[in-house]
Amino acid sequence: MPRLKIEDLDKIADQQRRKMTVREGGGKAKITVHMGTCGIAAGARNIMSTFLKEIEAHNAHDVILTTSACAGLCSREPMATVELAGQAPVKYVDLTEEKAKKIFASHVLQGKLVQDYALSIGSERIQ
Amino acid sequence: MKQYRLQVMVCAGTGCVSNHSFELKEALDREIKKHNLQNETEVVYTGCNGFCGAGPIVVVQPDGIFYQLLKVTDIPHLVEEHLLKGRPVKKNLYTPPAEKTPIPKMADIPFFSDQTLIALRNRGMIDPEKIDDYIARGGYKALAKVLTSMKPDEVMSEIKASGLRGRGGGGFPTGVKWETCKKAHGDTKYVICNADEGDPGAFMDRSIIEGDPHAVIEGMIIGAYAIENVHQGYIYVRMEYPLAIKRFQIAIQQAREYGLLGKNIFAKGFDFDLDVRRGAGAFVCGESTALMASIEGRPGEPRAKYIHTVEKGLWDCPTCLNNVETWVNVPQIILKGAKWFSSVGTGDVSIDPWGGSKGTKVFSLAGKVNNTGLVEVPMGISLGDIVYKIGGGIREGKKFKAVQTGGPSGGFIPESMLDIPVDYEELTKIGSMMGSGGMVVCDEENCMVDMAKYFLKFTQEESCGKCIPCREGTKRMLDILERITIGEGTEEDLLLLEELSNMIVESSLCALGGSAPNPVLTTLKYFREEYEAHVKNKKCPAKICRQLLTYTIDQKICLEIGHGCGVCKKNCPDAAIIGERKTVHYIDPVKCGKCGACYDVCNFNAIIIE
Amino acid sequence: MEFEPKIVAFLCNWCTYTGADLAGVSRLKSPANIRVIRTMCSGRVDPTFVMKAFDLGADGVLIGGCHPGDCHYAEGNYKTLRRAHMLKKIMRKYGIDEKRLRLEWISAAEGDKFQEVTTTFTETIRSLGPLDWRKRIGKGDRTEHTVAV
Amino acid sequence: MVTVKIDGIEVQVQEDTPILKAAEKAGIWIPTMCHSELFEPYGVCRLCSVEVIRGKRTRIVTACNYPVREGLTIQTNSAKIQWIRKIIMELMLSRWPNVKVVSEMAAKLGVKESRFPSLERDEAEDACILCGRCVNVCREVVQAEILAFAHRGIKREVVLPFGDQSNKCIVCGACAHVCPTGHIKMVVEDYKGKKPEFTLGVKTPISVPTLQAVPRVPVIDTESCIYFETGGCQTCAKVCEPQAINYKMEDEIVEVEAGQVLLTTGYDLFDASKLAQYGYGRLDNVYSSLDFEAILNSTGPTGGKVVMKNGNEPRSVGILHCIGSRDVENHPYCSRVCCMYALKFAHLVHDRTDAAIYQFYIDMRAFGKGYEEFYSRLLDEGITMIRGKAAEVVERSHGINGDGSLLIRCEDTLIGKFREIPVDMVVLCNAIEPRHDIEAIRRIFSISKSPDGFFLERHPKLDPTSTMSDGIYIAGCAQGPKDIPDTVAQAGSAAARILSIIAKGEVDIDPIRAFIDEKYCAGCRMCNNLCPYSAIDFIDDKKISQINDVLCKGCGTCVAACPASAITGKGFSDAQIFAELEGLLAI
Repeated sequence: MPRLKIEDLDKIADQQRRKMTVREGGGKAKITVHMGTCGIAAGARNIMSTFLKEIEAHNAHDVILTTSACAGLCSREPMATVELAGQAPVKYVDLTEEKAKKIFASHVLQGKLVQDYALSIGSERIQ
Repeated sequence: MKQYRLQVMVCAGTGCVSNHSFELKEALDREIKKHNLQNETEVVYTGCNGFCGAGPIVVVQPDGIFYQLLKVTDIPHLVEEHLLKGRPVKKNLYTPPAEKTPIPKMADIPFFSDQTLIALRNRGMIDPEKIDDYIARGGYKALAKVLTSMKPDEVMSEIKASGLRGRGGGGFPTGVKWETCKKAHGDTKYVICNADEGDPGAFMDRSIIEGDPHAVIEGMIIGAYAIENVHQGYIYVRMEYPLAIKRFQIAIQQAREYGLLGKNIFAKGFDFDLDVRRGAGAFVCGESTALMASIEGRPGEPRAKYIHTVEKGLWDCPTCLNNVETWVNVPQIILKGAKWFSSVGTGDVSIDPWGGSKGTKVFSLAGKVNNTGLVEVPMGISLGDIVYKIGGGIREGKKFKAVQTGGPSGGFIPESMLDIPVDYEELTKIGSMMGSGGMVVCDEENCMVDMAKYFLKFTQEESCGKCIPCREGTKRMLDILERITIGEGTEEDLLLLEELSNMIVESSLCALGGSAPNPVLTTLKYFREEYEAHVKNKKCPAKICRQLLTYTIDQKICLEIGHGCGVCKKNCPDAAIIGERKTVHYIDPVKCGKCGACYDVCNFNAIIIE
Repeated sequence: MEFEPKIVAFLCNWCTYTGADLAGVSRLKSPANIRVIRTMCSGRVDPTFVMKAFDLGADGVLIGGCHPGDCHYAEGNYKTLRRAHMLKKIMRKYGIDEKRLRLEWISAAEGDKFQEVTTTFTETIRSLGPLDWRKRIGKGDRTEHTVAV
Repeated sequence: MVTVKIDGIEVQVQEDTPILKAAEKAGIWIPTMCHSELFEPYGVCRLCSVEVIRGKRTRIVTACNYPVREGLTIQTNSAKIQWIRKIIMELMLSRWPNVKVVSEMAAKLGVKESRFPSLERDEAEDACILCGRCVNVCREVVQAEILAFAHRGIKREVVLPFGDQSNKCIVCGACAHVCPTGHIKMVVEDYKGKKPEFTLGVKTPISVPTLQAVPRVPVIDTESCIYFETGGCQTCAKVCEPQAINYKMEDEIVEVEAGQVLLTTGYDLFDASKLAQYGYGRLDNVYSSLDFEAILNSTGPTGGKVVMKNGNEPRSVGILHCIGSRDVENHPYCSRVCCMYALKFAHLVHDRTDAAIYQFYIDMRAFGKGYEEFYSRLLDEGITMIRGKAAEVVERSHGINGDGSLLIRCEDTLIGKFREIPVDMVVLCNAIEPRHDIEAIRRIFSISKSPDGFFLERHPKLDPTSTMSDGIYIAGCAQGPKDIPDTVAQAGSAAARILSIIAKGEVDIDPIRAFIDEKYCAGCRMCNNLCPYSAIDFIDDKKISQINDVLCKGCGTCVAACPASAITGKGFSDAQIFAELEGLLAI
């Protein structure tokens, strides 16, 4: 291993950032793929891998990808919720790999909501 | 670089390891592969999470789902449900006592949410065996800052201004200590990290080392830089902490490979290296002079400190010794500034370094509380908050009696003083001390005489035996306590105990002896009536001191429910139980050896203890 | 008249000569056949001296020196030892029985040894008979040893 | 210098002086138990606790190691201090009630008995009170680090490595010396397998080897001195005011150029243990003459008292003559001095004790002036003289296990009877024998030994002090056994001989030199290597060899070797020798 220079500290931190973002729970955006039995049957797994590939491709360290159970709207699966920091979550439905890519490029990275695929803004709260 | 969707953080602190967390990881890896999740899930070891009572602990990120008390058999279900399907497994979540719904997220559990993390900021976040993880969390940035933009004096004044005080127990202002060491004559100086944590029930140092060893190393490098003429440091770890020693050795190796230890650190012309020294586990070796003697290879015995170790310490060279927790605070103070640090805590340290307690303190919470484990709280928080909020109150809804702080050198604090803030001076004032941070909670079922005897027995056994007051005095104190607990104590004994305690405090060679009577003195002060009950009435109100109890048989239950079954008679080793089968049994109080066997075997709860 | 051998003894000044003196002081009787010549060191004994002595009518020659390692002149006696070997060869060539030359180490403290050596040597020579080397050379009889052997 | 106030008395002392010393200066007594001037203060007994007042702060510190600073006020005997000391003494009394130093100190501090019953009570009068003095002296002074504390707390004890006698222990006895209770004791045993030269008591490493020596300077025995074992101690250097102690001083070889040497190397005493029948080295109370001299010496181990190993005065003493001398198996010669010193012994024993004295002699040789008279006087004193060499000395077998007394068996030749004489003590008159290294010395000076092994004089009658080597003289027992008057006479004579040559200012040398006749020298250089003194050099210019007259000793080796007969030995020329031969053989 080489001796570190001071600027190397930032490089290492950068490389490790994604991991840390996942652990620290911060991050710019959070994508939740709903993966109940219904979701998986409808192809949620593919959607999830697509998002994961996109994250890697864009080196998007501050995007958290997570899964959840069935969102209740089984007919519109596969579904995903995108939540930008400080904004209300947006639910997308009837996803395909292309749609997922588009959502990632537009909503996650640029902050522009993709109206066409969106179901609703906001989410239910459990008391 | 590979990106994972999920991070499964397996706690690898000693507590969880002894509860099979290594096996958990193996099972996790196996199951993840089975479900073909290995490309999106990473299983990581972390340092201690502090909530050791709930171990083994696994936290699933990014959501921070906190699993407790896991078994290997729980893993297949957990992987399938949570990792694959995204549904947290309820039965393994934490449920607060007296509630029914579990709290899935770690951050929502009061044990964690009420803590303020400075020393433990990386806990559960990094793999302690990976230096890159530490750097990713801002590690070694403070060192870079110090070496590029700060003069040693500036570092010193920053530490002084922060009001950081020794976390090992004494609470000596760290900045003042560093400055004295810097001013001491000598071309060779040393820094030492005291990781010889010996208080029974205290494990914060171990936890920090196991979870974040690089933070200690970084703190020590900064300290060495500030004090100047320091090129060698030692970390004194007790042999009972093999994992801590291993983590330190790995961390030192990694830091050396990165050039963060050794010659010419960051090409700034500063040399410093570290070595681990293992202690053989004598409690007294936590005392600075004894510790240094031990490093030098001599018997670990303290010496008079009229000439301080900062002037003549290791090999008679000026030596700056600080506790693990103290060192860990240093990088954070440098990074975030003295003001940020001193904004937490009590008092004002801008004029008098002893004027207040700043920052946070890690306590290991043990005893009769619901949540036992490691907690980091801001200075100034009340003892009550620690016991009730973080600790979750007393187990089984029993009544609080006292909290013992500061380990065997500390004292017992009664309920009336629960609103006392955690502050060096405040605790000392009431006869206890901050100590290294042990905190044992006693409930109504604890006999205070017995508790005092327990702690005194520990110090008496751990006394090095060098000076007469500690060697002879503590043994005589223990003799008296022994007499009291078996009902042979007299009222004169109490006075004698008090006198002897005070004399030991005044005349012992080192702080171990000087503080050994504290548990006795505080219980005598706050719980004197319990002592008097033992001495005058020959009764133990908490029903702990066996020799003071009387065993009788409830005749009604014995005859009517048990029909004089005679099990007790068969099991009595002293043949003290009289009575034929199917008749009432009696206990002969003269013969009764008070062993309690009858109580244990009686199926009808007919034995009454008073 | 019984044959009385004439024996020439070259004695080193420091050891044997003094030893002889000690023998005298100690009242140890030595045969009168011994005629002593003092040399500073046995190493001074030139082989010609020995041959000359035989030539002049001596029946035997005794060289007395210090014990090896004890030489007053460090190593003169070693030279003597070498020369004695050589001398014996020459004597054989000339037909003289080599028993007629005897080299002995006698220290200053060994008066008794001096007595013993001189006595036994005299007896040896007596048994060998007169040498009369000059006469024999005159007669052309140069082979005493062949007669003797 | 700083000023401190101790119990109201102001004293001026150096800064950092321990309070204990400052108090001493002020004439104030502070009790101590573990303290010793020998090593750094240990500070464990806490008896020297005092109150130190500095500004508003009052602290309790130990006086032995607390360094004073300007303006300190010290209370050494306040009520609080008295209270602490009393409880310390109570704690000690409860554990070691019968140790003298403890009970005495307790009495001094007004403690009669302890209020603390103790399970660890040790009734022994010489119990170890764990003061650590032995451990500290072993570590700091002796630097052998043999003794150490083991175990913790109340189980603490002083131990040897692995609880066993260590071969690293140099048996210096420092621990026993500092032990305040007598718990550590010295047992006299053979040390490292070496038999002590005089098994008569303890001798310190620093001593004046011979009391009559001039100058009377003490020396350090490097074999027993702690410093030379471990590098520690150095107490002598600390206490020697003129700083005369020099550890670096080594045996050195001093080269002195001298024209003349007087050898007075003395004698060795015959080792009587070779004669097992006399029991020397095996039986207690069998002494050599030199041992007995030491006993008689008023500065010796017994202070001049004639006592046995058990400290009792002997009831009878046997003095055995001719041990190793007049003995064909060992030394045939007579050691000359024994008869007279044996009589002296008898006289002194008679003088100092009531013991019966027996002399076992072959012949009484009272040959000197006044000696015979002394012998007669001794006979009058009632000394029993038994003519006959003692055959053996045995332990008396009767009595319970023998009482250590001895039995001398001999034949009394005057009455022709075998006798057994019971005695308590036997003195052997060992033979005087040549020094063990006499052979080496002899070779250095090219001189001889006589058959008895002593140096040989040039002439036994005419020149008993000089030797065969010019300028080398001998005197005293190096030449042969003799008593003091004879030695003095011989040494005086030798000194006179030496002085006569010095006074003359020049040395006559024998004109016996070799000379090379240049005419005949062929320059073969045979002689060059032959010369034991390298006195012959080849002269390149002349192509001949030349003899250096000063170096030449005249041995003539070269003369004999020169093939050209170019070398002449002056005084021993070929011509001279031939002439001698002719003269000798003429008849």
